[in-house]
Amino acid sequence: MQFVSFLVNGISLGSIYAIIALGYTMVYGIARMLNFAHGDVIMIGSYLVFVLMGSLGMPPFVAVLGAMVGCTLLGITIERIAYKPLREAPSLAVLITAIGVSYLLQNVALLIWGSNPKSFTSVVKMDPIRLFDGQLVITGETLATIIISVIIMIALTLFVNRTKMGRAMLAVSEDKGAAQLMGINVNRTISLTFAIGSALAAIAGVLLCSTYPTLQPTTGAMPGIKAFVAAVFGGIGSIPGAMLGGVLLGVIESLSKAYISSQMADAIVFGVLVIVLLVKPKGILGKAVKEKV
Amino acid sequence: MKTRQLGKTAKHNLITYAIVVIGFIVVQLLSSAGMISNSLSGQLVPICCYIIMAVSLNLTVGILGELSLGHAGFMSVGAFSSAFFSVCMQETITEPWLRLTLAIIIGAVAAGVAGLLVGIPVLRLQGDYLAIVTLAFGEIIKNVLNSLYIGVDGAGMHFSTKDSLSLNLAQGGRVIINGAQGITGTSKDSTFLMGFILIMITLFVVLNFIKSRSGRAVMSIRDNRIAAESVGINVTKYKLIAFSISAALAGAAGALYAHNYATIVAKKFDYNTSILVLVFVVVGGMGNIRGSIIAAAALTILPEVLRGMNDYRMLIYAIVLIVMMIFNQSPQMVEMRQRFTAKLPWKKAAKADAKGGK
Amino acid sequence: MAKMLSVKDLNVSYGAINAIRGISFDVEEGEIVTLIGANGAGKTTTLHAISRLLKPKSGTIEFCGTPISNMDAYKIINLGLTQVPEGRRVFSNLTVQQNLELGAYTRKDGADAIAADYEKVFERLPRLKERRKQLAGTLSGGEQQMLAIGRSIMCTPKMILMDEPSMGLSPLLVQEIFDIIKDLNKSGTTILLVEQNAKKALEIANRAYVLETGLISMSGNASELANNPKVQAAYLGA
Amino acid sequence: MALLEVTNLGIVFGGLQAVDKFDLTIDKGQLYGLIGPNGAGKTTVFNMLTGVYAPTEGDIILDGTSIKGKQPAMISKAGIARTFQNIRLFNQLSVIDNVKVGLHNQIKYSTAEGIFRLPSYYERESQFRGQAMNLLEIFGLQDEAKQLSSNLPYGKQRKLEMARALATNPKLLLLDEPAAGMNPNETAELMETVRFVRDKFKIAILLIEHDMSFVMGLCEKIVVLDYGRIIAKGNPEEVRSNPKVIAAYLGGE
Amino acid sequence: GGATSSSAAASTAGSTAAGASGTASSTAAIKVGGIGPVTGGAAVYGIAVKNGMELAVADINAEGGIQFEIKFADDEHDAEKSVNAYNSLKDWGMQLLMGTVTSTPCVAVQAEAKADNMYLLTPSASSTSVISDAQGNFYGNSFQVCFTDPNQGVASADYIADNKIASKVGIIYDSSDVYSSGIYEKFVAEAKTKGLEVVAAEAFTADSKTDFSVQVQKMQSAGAELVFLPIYYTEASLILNTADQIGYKPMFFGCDGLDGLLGVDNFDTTLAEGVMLLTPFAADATDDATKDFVAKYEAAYGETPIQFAADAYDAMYIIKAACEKAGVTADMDMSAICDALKVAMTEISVDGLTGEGMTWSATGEVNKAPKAVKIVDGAYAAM
Ligand SMILES: Nc1ncnc2c1ncn2[C@@H]1O[C@H](COP(=O)(O)OP(=O)(O)OP(=O)(O)O)[C@@H](O)[C@H]1O
Ligand SMILES: Nc1ncnc2c1ncn2[C@@H]1O[C@H](COP(=O)(O)OP(=O)(O)OP(=O)(O)O)[C@@H](O)[C@H]1O
Ligand SMILES: [Mg+2]
Ligand SMILES: [Mg+2]
Repeated sequence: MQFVSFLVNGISLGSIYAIIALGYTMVYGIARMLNFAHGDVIMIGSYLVFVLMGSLGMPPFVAVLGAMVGCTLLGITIERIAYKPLREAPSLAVLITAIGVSYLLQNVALLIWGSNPKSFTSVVKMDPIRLFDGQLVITGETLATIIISVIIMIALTLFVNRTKMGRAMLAVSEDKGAAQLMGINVNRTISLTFAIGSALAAIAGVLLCSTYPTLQPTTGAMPGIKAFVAAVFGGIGSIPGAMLGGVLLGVIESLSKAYISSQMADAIVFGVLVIVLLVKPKGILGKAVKEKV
Repeated sequence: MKTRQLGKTAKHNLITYAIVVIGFIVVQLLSSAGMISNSLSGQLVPICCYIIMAVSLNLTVGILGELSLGHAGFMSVGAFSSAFFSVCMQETITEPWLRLTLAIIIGAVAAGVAGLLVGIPVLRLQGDYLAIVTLAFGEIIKNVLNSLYIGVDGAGMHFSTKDSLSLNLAQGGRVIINGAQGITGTSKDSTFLMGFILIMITLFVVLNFIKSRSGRAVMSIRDNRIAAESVGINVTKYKLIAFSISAALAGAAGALYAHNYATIVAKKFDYNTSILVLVFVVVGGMGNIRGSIIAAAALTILPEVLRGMNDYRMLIYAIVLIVMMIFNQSPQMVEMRQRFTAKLPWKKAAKADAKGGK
Repeated sequence: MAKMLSVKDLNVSYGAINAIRGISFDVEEGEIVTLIGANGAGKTTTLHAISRLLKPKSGTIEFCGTPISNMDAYKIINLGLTQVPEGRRVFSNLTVQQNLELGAYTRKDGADAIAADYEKVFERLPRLKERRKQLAGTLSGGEQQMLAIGRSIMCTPKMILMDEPSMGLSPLLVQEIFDIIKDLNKSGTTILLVEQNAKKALEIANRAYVLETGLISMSGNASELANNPKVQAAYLGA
Repeated sequence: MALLEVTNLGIVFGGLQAVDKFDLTIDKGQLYGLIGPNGAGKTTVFNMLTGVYAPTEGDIILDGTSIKGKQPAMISKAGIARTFQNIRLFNQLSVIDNVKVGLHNQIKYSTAEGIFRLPSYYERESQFRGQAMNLLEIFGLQDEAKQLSSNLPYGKQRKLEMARALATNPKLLLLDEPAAGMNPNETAELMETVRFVRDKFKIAILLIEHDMSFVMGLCEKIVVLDYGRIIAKGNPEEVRSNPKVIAAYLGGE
Repeated sequence: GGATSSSAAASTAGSTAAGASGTASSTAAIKVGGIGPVTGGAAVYGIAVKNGMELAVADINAEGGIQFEIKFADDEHDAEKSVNAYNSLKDWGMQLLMGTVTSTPCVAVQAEAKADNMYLLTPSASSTSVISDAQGNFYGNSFQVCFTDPNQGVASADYIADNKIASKVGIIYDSSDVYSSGIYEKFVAEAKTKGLEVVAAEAFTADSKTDFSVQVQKMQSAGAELVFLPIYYTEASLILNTADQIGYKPMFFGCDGLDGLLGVDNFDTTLAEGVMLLTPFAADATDDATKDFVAKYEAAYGETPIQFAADAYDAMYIIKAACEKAGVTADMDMSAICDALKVAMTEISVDGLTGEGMTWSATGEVNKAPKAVKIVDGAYAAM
C-alpha cells in the first residue's frame, strides 16, 4: 500500500511537471527556442493569484482566470520586446536573452513582493479522499492536477493537429519563409504560441503552489528546469511526450527517494534521463527522423 | 598569397595574446602603484578563471558546435580533485606555487578524464538533447559531490555517501570532503600571475588546436557531420578530443578557483554557473576567442560595478544582458551598426583587416 | 491585356552587396514570362523581393494595381500571388497531405472545393498520391519538387512565381512540369518563370527577360530571344 | 578484377522497398552513369555505397574486400568519395579549408604536434596548402581560396564539393547530379572537367544526372533504375533506345 | 534603497547626538560593513539581517555616544560574491565587519578577514568553520552571535532526551545545506549517546524541496513519535502541510531555522500548533525588548522580524558594547580595532533579543542559554 501511495505522490508531482513541460514543449516546438523564462512566468502567475485572492478577495476561479490573462499578456510582451528582434539570430542568442528575462522576472518579483515566502491558499476546495483506512490518501490537489493535465494535453494535441491554426504553427516551426508564402502570419502565430504557453504557465503555477503551498521569487526556477528535463525526456516538441516525460520524472523522483536514497534522488532522476536518451536519442515519444541525404 | 593567409591568422592570434599580456601588465603596474581598488584586485583570480572557462567552453560551443549546459561540472571536478590533493599535501609540500601547479595539473587531468567518460555517451546525441544531457551530468556531478564524504585517519582513506559519521574515523582523523559543506581549509595559493599564465596556456592550446588538422576536422563536423564522415573524418574521435580538451581546461580553471577561496562547495558549480559561462561565450561571439575573453572579464566585473545600485543591481544586470543580446545579435541592429561603422573614416581602412580574422 | 505585375526600379541588397541594381519589368495577365540568367545573376533575389521574403532597398512593385513593396509577406497570397520557392522548401516533418493542406491555408471557399483540388493535383502528379502519408522530408528530390508545385496550385492563385521548377527532375518529369505550367496558364494563371533550362522556358513563354549580375540586359519576345545569337551562346549552349 | 562489385543490394524504409536486387560492376577508370525517374532510388544507392544507410541485403565489394555495413568514414578511407545532391559544404570554413579537410587522411600529424607546433606541423601544413591549391586549380577555384565557401555561387559550390571529394584520394568517385542548376555552357565545361579528372587521377566515376546530353555524352556505361529495380543496363545507345527506359524515364523527346 | 536610507538615518541621528552628548569620543562614525544575500534564493535571510542592522544602528546613533556608519553588500549566498562584497566594502573604508549571513560565504570571507586582521562578527553563520580551521585551531578574529551547528544539534538531542519528550525520532534534513547537515550529524551522534532511537533519517536537496510526501510517509511508517527538523521554516511549512494531509500527527521539533514559521504570509498557523523549537529568539515573546523591536521592525518594513533580524540587531549592540569597552574610535584602522576588540569581546556581557548575558570565549563562540518554545494557539509559549 505504501508503494501505491508513493506512486500516487509521484504521479501528482509528475503531473505538475507535465503541465509546465507542456508549455515548454509548445513554445519549443513552434518557436524553436528554449524559453528558460518559462519557470518564472509560472512564479509570476502564482503571485498574481495570491494577490487577486488574498489582497483583493476574489473567488479562486476568477483569480485563476485573472492570472491567466495576466500571464498571457506578460508572455506576449516578453516575446515582442525580447525575443522578436532576435527571430533571425542564432538560437543560442535567444536562449541567453531568455535567461536575461528569467533574471529580470525574479528580481522584479523580489522588489514587488519581497523575499519572504508567502503561504499559498489552495484553490482546490476539496477534501482528501482516504482509502484503505487512511493508508492511501489522495488529496484534492492531486486529483485536480492529474485531471487538468490530461485535459490540457488532449486539448493541445487536438488544437495542434486538428485546427488550421495548429497546422500553421507546425509550418512556422519548420520554415518561416515558406510559411509566409502559404499566407501564414508568422508573428501572430508565434505570439499565439507564447500566449498559450504563458496561460498554461499560470495554471501550472496555481497547481504547483496549491499542492506545495509556498511562494517565493525563486519558486519557478527549479520546477522550470525539471519540466524542461521532462519535456526532453518525452521527446521535446511532442505534446504527449511532455505529459509522459513529466509523469515519469515525478514517479522516478518519488520512488527513488522512497526506495534508494533521498539524497541521491536527483542524481538518479538525471541518470535515468541519460540512459533513456542513449537508448532513444530523441526522447521516449520523439520522432527519430533520419536526415535525408 | 599562401603566406598571407597564415600571416593573417597569426596576426589575429597575436593581437589576442597581446590583449591578455597588456591587460596583465597594466594591472600589475596599477597595483604596484596602489591605484587599484580592493574590489578589483580581489576579482582578478576569478576573472582569470572565468576567462579560461569561457575560452574552453567556446571550444565546445563555438568550434565543435555542441551546446553544453554542464561545463561547470568539469570545473567542479577540477576544483574538488585539486583541493583534495592540496589539503592532503598541505604539510608535505610547503611551497605554494609548486603545490598549486601540481594541483592544477591534477585538476586538469581529472576533469579531462571526466570529460572523456561523459563525452562517450553524450556526444552520440545531437542538439538540444545533447544540451540537456550535459546539464544532467553537471547536476549528477554536483549531487554526487554533495553526498560524498571522504576522510583520512591513521588507517587511510574512508568513503561514505551518507554522512561524515559513517566514515567511522579514528581519533585524530579528519574529514576532507564533507558532503554539502564541501572542502574547507584550502590555503589561498592562487595568484593573478598564475591566472595569467594559465590563460596564456589556454589560449596557446585552443588557438593552436583550431588552426591544426584536428581543429579543422572538428569544425567540419560542426558545419556538416554527414559531409565530414564522407571524407573520412572519425566523428566520434574528434568530438571527444575537443570535448576532453575543453573539460581539462575547465578543470584547470576549477583548480585555480578552488585555491582562491578557503572553501568550495559543489553547489557553486551548478547549472547556473554553466549558464553564466555560456552567457560569456554567446555575448562574446560563438567561435570568437577574443570575444570570450573580453565578455568574461566585462560581465564578471559588471555586477560589482553595479553595487552602487543597491537593490536594483541584479535587475539592471538582467536588463543590460537583454539589451546587449538584442544589440549584438538582432540582424536589424547588426545591419544598422555596420552601416554606421562603415561611415567612420578610420574603420574604412581597418575593414580589410578585420574581415580576415575570427 | 491588363498589367498584372509591374516592377519599377527595383534595388535589393544583401548588406553591402547590391544583388539587384534597378530593374524594371512587367507581366501582363495571362502571360508566361521567363527570367533567365546565369548562376548568381539575381533571379531568386528578384522573386523573393516580389513576394516580400526580402525587403527591397528601393523601387515599387505593384500587383493588380495594388502596391505590394511594403506589404507583409503573408498578406500577398490573399491578392492571388504565390511562389514555388527555389530548393522546394516543403515542410519536412509534415506529410505530403498536410503540406497540400497548408497550400490551401488562406482559402475560404469550403472543404468540397478544396477536396476537389486535391484530386486535381493528384491526377497531375500521381506520385504524390502514392506518397500521401509520407513525411515530405523523406521524399526524393524530384518528389519534393512536385509537392512544392502541387502546394502552390492548392491556393488557386492568379499568378505563380516559379523558381527553377525543373531542377533535378527526370526528363519525363521536366516535360510534365512544363506541360503543367502550360495548362495552368491556359486555365488562366499568369506565370513568371525562372529557369536554368532556358531552352524549354523560352519555348513556352510569351516574353522573356535576361538578367545579368543584377541588371536586365535584354528583353523581348521569347521566340525572338531564343533566336538571338547572344542568348544562344550564353544560355542555350548552342 | 573489377573495382566495385555490388550484388543483390536492397534496402527497405518502413515497408517501402526503396532499392531491390541491385547489381553493378564497375571497372577501374570507368565512367558509369546511374539514371532513373525521381524517387527511383539512385541517391539511396549512393547512400548505401558510402555507408550512410546500411543495406538490408546484398553485398558491396570494393577492390576485393566487402565494405557493406561499414561506417562512412571507413568507406572513405577504403576509397569511395562522393558529392551530395543537396550541396553539403563546410559553410563556415574557407574554400581552401574545405579541401584541406578532404586531405585529412592523406596528410597526417597528431593533435599534440598541432598544439605544440612541432616542426612537423609546419612541414605538413605546407603540404596541405600545396595539394589543396592544386586541386582548386583544376576546378578554377584558386582565386576564391580564401572566401567563405557559403559565399560561392551555386555552380562553384558544386565544383568545390568535387575538389573536396577528390582530396580523399578515392578509387571511385560518386557524383550526385553534378550539373543540376547549371546552364548548358556550364554543363559542357563540367563534362570536360569530369573527363580530365578521370584521366588525371585514373579513377572510376559513377554519376547520377538528369541532363541526358551530359550522361550520354560522358558515360561509357549506364544503368537505369525504376522503382528501386534495374530496368536496363548498357552503353548509351542501348539505353537510349530501350523502350522501357523511354516509357519510364526519357519520354518521347 | 536600504543602504541609502540607513546612512541618512545615521547622519541625522549623528547630528542630533552631537548636540546632546558632550562626551570626549569623536562624533565621527565607525564604518561597519554588512554582507549577506539580498537577492537570489537566500534573500530572506540577508534582507532580514540588513533590516535588523539598520534598525539597530538608527537606535544606537540616536542614543548618542558611539556612532556607526553602515553599508550592506549583497553576496547572493555565494562565496565568490561574498569575497567581492568584502573587498568592495574595504574600498568604502570598512573598519569592521558584521557578517556574513550564511556559512559557506562566511568561511571564504573569514579567510580574507583573517589575513587582513579584520574583526568579524557573524549574526547567523553557524558553521564551526567560521571560527576555526579544519584542525580545530581558532582564528581569534571572528565571533558568532548564533549558536554553532554542533551546539544546536547536541542541545536539541539533549533537550529531547533529558525532558523525555520522545524516544523514537525521525529526521528530515537538507543534505545540500551546510547548516542543516551540520546540525543533523551532531544530533545523530548525540542521540546515540543519549539513548534516543533515530528510526528514520531522510534528506532532501535544494533541487527538490517542494515535494516532501515521501519523506513524511517514511517518518510515519517508521513510527517516529517526533520529527526533528533542523531546517528552515519555508520547507518546514511544507512538511507540516504534507503531514496534515496524510493525517500524520507526530511532534515536531526544530532549531532556530524554524523561527519565522508563524510569520509566513498567509500560513495556516493551526498546522504549526505544538511545534517545538530551540531558538534564542521568538518574535512572539512578551518581554519589552522583543515587543519594542518587533513593533519598530513592523513599522519600518511591514513584516514580522525573523530570528536573523534579531541576530543582526544584537550584533550591532554587541559591537557597540565591545567598542565602548575597548575604547575604539573612528580614527583607528581595522587592524588596531580588531586587536582591541579581540580582547574586549571576552570581557563583555550583553543582554540582547537573542539571549540574556551573552558572553564570548576567545574562540569566538557565544555562550547563551537556548530557549525552548512551543507554539500554542498560534504564538510562542515558553516550555
Ligand atoms: N543571403 C545572401 N547573402 C549574401 N549574398 C547573397 C545571399 N543570397 C544571394 N546572394 C548573392 O546575391 C546574388 C544573386 O543571388 P540569387 O540567389 O538571386 O541568384 P540566382 O540568379 O537565383 O542564381 P542561381 O541560378 O544560382 O539560383 C549572388 O551573387 C549571390 O551570391
Ligand atoms: N530516409 C528515408 N526514409 C523513408 N523513405 C526514404 C528515405 N530516403 C529515401 N526514401 C525514399 O526512397 C525513394 C528513393 O529515394 P532517392 O532519394 O534515392 O531517389 P532518387 O532516385 O535519388 O530521386 P531524385 O532523382 O529525385 O533525387 C524515394 O521514394 C524516397 O521517398
Ligand atoms: Mg536562384
Ligand atoms: Mg537523388
